[in-house]
Amino acid sequence: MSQFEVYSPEGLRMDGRRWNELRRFETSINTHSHAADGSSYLEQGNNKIITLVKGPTEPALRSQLDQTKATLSISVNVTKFSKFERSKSTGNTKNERRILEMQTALVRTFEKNLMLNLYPRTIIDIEIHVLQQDGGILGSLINGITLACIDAGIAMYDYISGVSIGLYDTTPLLDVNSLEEAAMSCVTLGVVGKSEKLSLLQVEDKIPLDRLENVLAIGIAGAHRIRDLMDTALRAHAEKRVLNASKR
Amino acid sequence: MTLSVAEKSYLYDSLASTPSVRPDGRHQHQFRPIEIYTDFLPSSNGSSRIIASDGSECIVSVKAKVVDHSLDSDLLQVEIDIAGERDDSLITESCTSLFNKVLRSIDTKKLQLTKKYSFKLFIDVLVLSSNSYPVSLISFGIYSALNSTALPKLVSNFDDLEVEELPMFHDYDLVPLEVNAPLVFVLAVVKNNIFIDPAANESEVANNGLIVSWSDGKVIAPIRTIALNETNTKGFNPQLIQQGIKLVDQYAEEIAKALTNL
Amino acid sequence: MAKDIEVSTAESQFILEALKQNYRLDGRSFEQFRDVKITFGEELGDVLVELGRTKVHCKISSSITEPYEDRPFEGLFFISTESTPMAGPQFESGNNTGEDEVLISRIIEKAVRRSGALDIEGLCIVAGSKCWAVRASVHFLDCDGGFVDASCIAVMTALLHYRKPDITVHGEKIIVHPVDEREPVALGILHIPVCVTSSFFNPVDAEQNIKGEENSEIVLVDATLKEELLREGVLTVTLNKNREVVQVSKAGGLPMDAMTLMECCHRAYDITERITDQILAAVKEDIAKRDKYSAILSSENAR
Amino acid sequence: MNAEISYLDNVDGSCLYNTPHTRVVASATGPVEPKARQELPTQLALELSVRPAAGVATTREVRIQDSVRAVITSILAAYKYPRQLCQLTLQVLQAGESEELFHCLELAACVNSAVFALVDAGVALTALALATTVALAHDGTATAEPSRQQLMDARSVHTVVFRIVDGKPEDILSMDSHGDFSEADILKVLDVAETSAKQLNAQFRETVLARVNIV
Amino acid sequence: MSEVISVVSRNGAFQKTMIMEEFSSDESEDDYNMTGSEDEEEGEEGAEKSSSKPTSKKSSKNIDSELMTPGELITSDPIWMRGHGTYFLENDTYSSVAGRVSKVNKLLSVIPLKSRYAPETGDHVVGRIAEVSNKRWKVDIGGKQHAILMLGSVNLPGGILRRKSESDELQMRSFLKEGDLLNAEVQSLFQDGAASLHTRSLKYGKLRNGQFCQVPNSLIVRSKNHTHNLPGNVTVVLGVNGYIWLRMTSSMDLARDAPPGGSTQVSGGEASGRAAGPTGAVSLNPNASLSITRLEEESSWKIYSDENDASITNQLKQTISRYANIIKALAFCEVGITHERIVLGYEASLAYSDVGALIQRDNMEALGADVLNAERMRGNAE
Repeated sequence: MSQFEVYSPEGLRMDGRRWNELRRFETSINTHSHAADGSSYLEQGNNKIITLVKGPTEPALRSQLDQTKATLSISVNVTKFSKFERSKSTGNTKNERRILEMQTALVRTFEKNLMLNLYPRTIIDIEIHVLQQDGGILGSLINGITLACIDAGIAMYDYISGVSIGLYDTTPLLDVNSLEEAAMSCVTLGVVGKSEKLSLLQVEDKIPLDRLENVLAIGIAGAHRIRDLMDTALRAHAEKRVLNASKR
Repeated sequence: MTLSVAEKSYLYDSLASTPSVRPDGRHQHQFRPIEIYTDFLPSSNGSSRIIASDGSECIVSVKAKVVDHSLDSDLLQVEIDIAGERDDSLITESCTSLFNKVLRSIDTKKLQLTKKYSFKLFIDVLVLSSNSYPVSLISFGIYSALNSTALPKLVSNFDDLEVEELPMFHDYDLVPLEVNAPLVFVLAVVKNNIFIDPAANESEVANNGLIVSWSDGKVIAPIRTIALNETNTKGFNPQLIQQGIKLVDQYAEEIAKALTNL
Repeated sequence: MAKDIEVSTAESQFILEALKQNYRLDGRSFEQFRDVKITFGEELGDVLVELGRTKVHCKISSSITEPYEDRPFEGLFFISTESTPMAGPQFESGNNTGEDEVLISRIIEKAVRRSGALDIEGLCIVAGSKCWAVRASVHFLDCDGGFVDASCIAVMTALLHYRKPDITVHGEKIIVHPVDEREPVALGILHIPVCVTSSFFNPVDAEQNIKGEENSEIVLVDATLKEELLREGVLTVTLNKNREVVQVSKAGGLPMDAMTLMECCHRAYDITERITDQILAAVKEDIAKRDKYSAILSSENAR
Repeated sequence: MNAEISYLDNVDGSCLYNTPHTRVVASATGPVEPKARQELPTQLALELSVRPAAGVATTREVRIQDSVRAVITSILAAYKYPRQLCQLTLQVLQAGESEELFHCLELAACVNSAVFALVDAGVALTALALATTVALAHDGTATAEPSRQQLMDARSVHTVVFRIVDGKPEDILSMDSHGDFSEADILKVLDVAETSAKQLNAQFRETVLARVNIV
Repeated sequence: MSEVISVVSRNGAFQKTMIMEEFSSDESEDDYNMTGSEDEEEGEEGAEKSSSKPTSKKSSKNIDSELMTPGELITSDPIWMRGHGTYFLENDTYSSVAGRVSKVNKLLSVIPLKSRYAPETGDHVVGRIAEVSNKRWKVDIGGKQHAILMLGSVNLPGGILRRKSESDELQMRSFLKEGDLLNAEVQSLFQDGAASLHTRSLKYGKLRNGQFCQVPNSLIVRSKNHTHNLPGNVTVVLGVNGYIWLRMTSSMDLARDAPPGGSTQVSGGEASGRAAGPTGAVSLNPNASLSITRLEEESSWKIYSDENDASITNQLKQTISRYANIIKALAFCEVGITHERIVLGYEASLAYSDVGALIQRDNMEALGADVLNAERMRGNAE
């Protein structure tokens, strides 16, 4: 079997996972307590992402002031060193359309999940730094934001968990890495809590219409598992804080 | 950071008096504690993350690329991104140009692979948050990142002027890069006193700032002044520059050792 | 967007209340796609698409240039979408970084360019040195909702309609034959993607949407501008006649049940089939008409 | 020439302007609230952009834009709308001429469509402006509204904009000439252009009248 | 460890917690680990299959049942009134934050583990002027929005009974300007949750003669009294919002804290003062003879002076720095900050003659532990 076979007849992927296995998922909460009101650090496979949430706080610009709800702003900084090959672009990556699209998608995802109406006349500023990327980045960003917003104590309806699923011939592969992402069509989901509701759905390459449903089902199951992993991590973190608080 | 007039005059008086009192009780030469994490980015050749006790944080990646050094003689390139600042903002540009200058003190011979090819190092700095002038933090970051950098081991011939071949590398053996990265210190001048590693509130009342670079046992160029705030900056006694240099001379070695002892 | 255009409270309540009672302002059913009108200009590859009152113009142009270094066997293909205040006060001149502008241009990009609707290898003339650069310039003239859907139809129709001048290659030298000397050549179109946009409305509370079991959200196909301004979520599905999903974009917005989204996709397929046929028929008819003229012309010349 | 007024829904005034070879859509929005940087204390600010049929705007479009701006500002009753803004957008759908060589047909179409759009929007004007293009062939014949081929064969090409007062062309607001020509040629061209402008004006009134009658 | 710089370093890791995982993945987490948490799924890595049930279901039952995370069902019992941190659909009440459930009478709310300061009426806060606008100051108190301090809610020079004039509106910056620190009481809350402050008592107003420091607001516990005199002639103002002011003890501070009849009476007097009428005339302490003259005196321009007392010695500044470091150390150990703990911390800190040594991580941890130990001992003794 070739080392570079995307999916071996034995049912193994390039990194040794089975089709329905997630990547390593590790997360820390409240990692940057000095710099932000809420923060998280997430490693989903080789994706390494820092998320900082600042606010809700007084907006600096009048245009950011909404009488009825908080203004949500998200900026994604994909560092030049985040990929194996350093990005050659000389200019600012922050204005690339791909990044702008991602930011808009993230804002619109969380606008419906955070209870922004509880924080009128304020701004919530989310700053994301992608230190390393290895596929399924949008899903990882969603997870990082969910955790950081919870850490900031911002009220929300439920977790949103993100994951990307590839379709290799007829086999869906859960939580794709960058090699898999390049080799096949992928679907990215943002799932609300333990429901079957999708906040975000993106398909960027051709997929047979009649396979889509199956891919979504696998993706939703995977996203639910990610929600549970986040919940477990959060509870562990919370227990410790509660323990500390009892010392007060 | 805006301080009230009363705060400023309290701080200024404390720092200007003899003996001086720093707001956190530090000695004139004492740094705030830092945390360093290195080598956490597997897709970079070297990486570091420095966190100061006030939450200032900076992440550095070192990536190497093989280049023909006759075509590209600039073997070290620093790019700095300060979160919340535009790429063309004054602070970003001045830090970038400072470090591109400071790093010239590194002997690039160490990067040479063959007669034709060298490694070119791309040093990317991301300042996640900073409360005071971040150059010290950045220099510690670059220092640690370069210290943690390991490059592929060359297996092909050194003399390749005649052969049309790219250098070949060992499949997995890496060689640690051994360079003497320079350190950059910020000092704050308050009246007739000078302090290493000024905190944000100290910077706010400083009469002037001094940037002193140091490498391999001695103070090197550039040494320059820097206004640390917009309200209190004024001229200072030239002897303070000597004092500053002396301070750095005296303690830099210890810092370097502390940063190296991983 | 430059200016927030808003629907007055009274009107928005009226529209939403009507939706709850299964009525749309223009009398369409929820699943109904507006009629598409395709008109061709004098030149080849000049198409005006009207979707209801929405008007989008697309013009294809081509030139000979150098291919990208890392892709020597491929030609160049650009789609430019520029919005101006002409389409409505919500658009700003020269600003293409607004949220909606970015989403529109990215979806069209993914639907047409990234999906390989145009055979760019067929644009290669001399590998590594000469190739065709094809540009589709999309002009948003009037916005009454459904820009993405209309633009995609416009671009695909224009690409199918366009003919690039014939060429002869002599080594490195290329002779471009004027259109009146030699019959120009059609572009290689590999598939015809069609975008169908569904808009979502929540007639109940956010809590019901998140935690409720009912899935009472309202789904409208092909929203008008007013409906777009009031909607809480949007899904654009791009399909082709081969039952391939080319692109799906639900960039946040109202969370929707996965099965409902699948239904949207299946519904979109029916519309896709119909639109594809309409595009092909329209192009065929117009090209045939031109042939007739040229037949007359050539016979005149013969005289 | 034929023009469809109120062609668009979401602007105050618009017009689809057709000549045998050139097509331009013009839209006018205004007077509206300007951005702070556009605001003029005593008069109407004009935001004008000309978009080419293919590709992105280049210096060529900027040049057309400048000529149109000069004409429009001279007929706008700008003093009536202090601190307000008028947005004029001119989208060329079909150039009708080789874009590398000429811009005269587009210029004329842009001016005329812009005037139509402003009239449709009900923005106050001090006069009308109408543009016409005249090609002077090598044999000395001057043709108004030349075809693509006539342009290619012409010795010189002229786009003339007249200010129309009391239904008659009065002053020249702008003239844009290319090629070789003599003083006598110019006079001949102006003569032809004036006749053409008169015709245009008649058509213009007819179109507007038809529109007014509908309303 | 170097005296010049203390460095905590790790190779091959992004942060400290990752190391913990590698070396002690089988151990339960301990107090040492403070900056974050790790994912317990590590051990299961690779073993995960779609069939393996995620652990959260069982853990949510096992751990403290009062810990809630967003979207979690708290109760289906409709008797509860739903408070902050919850939302509901029909009879079901869900949590909207991660935190502990609080049940007060019939009010059910979830208190987030951490959030920005949420002002409550009566809170004693320290704030910084962010903006001077029409008849009001906007004050940064670390909340979601700036607090409002109306011109009418401050004592102006010239006595308490003086009427406000237009000239006061024009010279607002001569009272308080951008950057100025003050302490104040939250008088009321606006509809949107923003606080309205007042300084109409002599214990509130502009802050001088000292140094500012800041801790997370969750570490400050609301109590009757937030101004405390400390050993070494230092007074601390512990703003409920986590903003803290350390200053030289003034004669006012002494007067407040030197009651004839014990501390309870003083705080009682203050409590009544707080509830005083809008003029604030009785808001001083009960020593009436002292207060009247003082009021006259303090209500002069001096209360808005930017000048520090010339009598602050270097020795005192050292002590203030020491206290600042103690507070930072307590915050570092995530220990709640109270008057008693600051005093205990001070006593423990005297073991370090060098104030600068207190910024070292190890010393901060040791100090935090010392304070908790001392507290326990004292508790046992009582």
